[in-house]
Amino acid sequence: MQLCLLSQPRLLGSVRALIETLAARIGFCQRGCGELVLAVDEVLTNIIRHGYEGAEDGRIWISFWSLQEPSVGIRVAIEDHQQVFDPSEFPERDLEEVRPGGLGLSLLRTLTRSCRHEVRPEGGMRVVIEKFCEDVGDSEDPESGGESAGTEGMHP
Amino acid sequence: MQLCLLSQPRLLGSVRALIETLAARIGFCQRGCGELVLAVDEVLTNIIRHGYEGAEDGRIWISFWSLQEPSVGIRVAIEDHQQVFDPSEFPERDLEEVRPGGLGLSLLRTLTRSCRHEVRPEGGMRVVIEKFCEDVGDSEDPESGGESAGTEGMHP
Amino acid sequence: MTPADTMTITEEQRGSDLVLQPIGDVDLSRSPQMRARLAAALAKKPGRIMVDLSKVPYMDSSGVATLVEALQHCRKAGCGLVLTSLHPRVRSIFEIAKLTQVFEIVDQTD
Amino acid sequence: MTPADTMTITEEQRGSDLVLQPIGDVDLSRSPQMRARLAAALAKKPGRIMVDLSKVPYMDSSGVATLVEALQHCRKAGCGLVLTSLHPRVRSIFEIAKLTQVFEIVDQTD
Ligand SMILES: Nc1ncnc2c1ncn2[C@@H]1O[C@H](COP(=O)(O)OP(=O)(O)O)[C@@H](O)[C@H]1O
Ligand SMILES: Nc1ncnc2c1ncn2[C@@H]1O[C@H](COP(=O)(O)OP(=O)(O)O)[C@@H](O)[C@H]1O
Repeated sequence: MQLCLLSQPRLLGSVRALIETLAARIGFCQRGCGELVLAVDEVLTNIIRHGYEGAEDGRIWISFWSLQEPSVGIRVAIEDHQQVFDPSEFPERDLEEVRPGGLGLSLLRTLTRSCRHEVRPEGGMRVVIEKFCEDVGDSEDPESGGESAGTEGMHP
Repeated sequence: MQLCLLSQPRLLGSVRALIETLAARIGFCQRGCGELVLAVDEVLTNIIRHGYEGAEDGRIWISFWSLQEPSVGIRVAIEDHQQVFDPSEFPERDLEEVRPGGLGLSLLRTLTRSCRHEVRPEGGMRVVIEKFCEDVGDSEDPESGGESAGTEGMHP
Repeated sequence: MTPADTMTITEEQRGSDLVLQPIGDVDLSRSPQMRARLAAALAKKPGRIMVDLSKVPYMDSSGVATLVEALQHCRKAGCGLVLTSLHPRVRSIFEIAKLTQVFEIVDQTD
Repeated sequence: MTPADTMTITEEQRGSDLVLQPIGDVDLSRSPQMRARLAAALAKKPGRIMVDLSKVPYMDSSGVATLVEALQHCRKAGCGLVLTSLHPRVRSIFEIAKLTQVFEIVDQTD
């Protein structure tokens, strides 16, 4: 499954609703769904604020793959054609320091099993996130309603 | 905004979640959101069942535009590359007749201001739906939570 | 992980009635399963089949078609079919399809 | 139709406290508005600003940053800032960001 959207903050809510449902279907518990939603939201927020610097006509592509190996999870790739930046210039935020901002990349790293920033050959950046159901360390019940069914082969 | 997905029934729930949130943001009341969601679902269900005949590797593209003219609403285009069919061969269902099936196209026509089936030059079909907030004839409160904000220029 | 597209449908005997309660949206990914469960329920020859829809926030025409088909089978078998506790969205699709008179629809399981 | 990205934030005076209640998700489309309302609230020089988050099911780092900034302004102005009734999802982002000790967080508005 792939979603293409413009760099508009007002579209974030719809993207979250889509990802929440996809994650629940794959088998993520409620907490896992929430963490995935937040991780992707943080990537999008950074692209809109820093990548496209608030311009509302930048394009963003989000692609989803369900994973069975090494366990059940999801891979999300978020692509843009903004200028390139190097996230290693922004190391782990010192969480003892109280200041607004600088939270997004830390959250992203904490909420995912892996997250990788790469330069797209065609220009722009690609952020690839992986998260697995078993990563979520709580015993909370999965969504009720039999929503925890598989979603193999979501990729278009 | 554009969504590309495979012809898999299990993805319908995520598409519904996306459309529901988009419609609420544009300003549809709860009932209008529900009607739009159902209309698009019926188009997708027909494409999956009849167009791709249950094959799960067919592609479907859904594009959204918010409308300001003649009033606030949404246009949704749903495209596939299935074989072509002529919906005029399936006229209004006789609703007095009780039989399973044959409901989808009637619902689609009832739930939208306009719905048009066209052949894509590149092969396959395109269904274009338009629905306006004011079409929904109830006085129900719009979604709470200030979700009824505009979503101009959603188109990628 | 549960297999893809599985929906929970609980079943409870109440006197001679059989109460089925599907949980979750009934769309194309779920209606085949509801169809199978309704057929299995009918095979048990209950007095009536009550379908409690209180946990079905959404249904599309594939779900409605499944219920229409079940109604036809029930009528042939002399078994009642009652739909209970419809969400407003689900009720409205029955209204549009002019099926509220065809089905016995009640507000609650008693 | 309300203008794009507008969120409802109710405001109520309780003694010397000012209670702000934002309604809906606080993300990049909403945090600028919350920021403006927090600044306006502080300008009224209340004893404390209570931010009732019971109607905020979701917040991202832009919302948290807005609250951190407000906390800094409040401290300078000698005004208290209290967050109440956090949803579990919202609480967990404060936990990950190690901000639960920094903010005064209480379960309910009293
Ligand atoms: N997509 C992006 N494009 C350009 N720069 C980025 C991007 N994402 C993050 N950055 C840079 O990394 C910094 C840290 O990001 P983050 O941790 O999310 O905090 P914040 O966005 O609040 O500054 C940003 O300030 C910005 O300079
Ligand atoms: N996307 C499609 N591709 C091919 N045929 C279609 C498509 N949509 C509808 N049809 C045809 O129109 C008929 C009526 O559709 P509908 O009213 O949705 O009822 P049902 O799907 O239950 O038969 C279908 O049986 C099918 O023959």
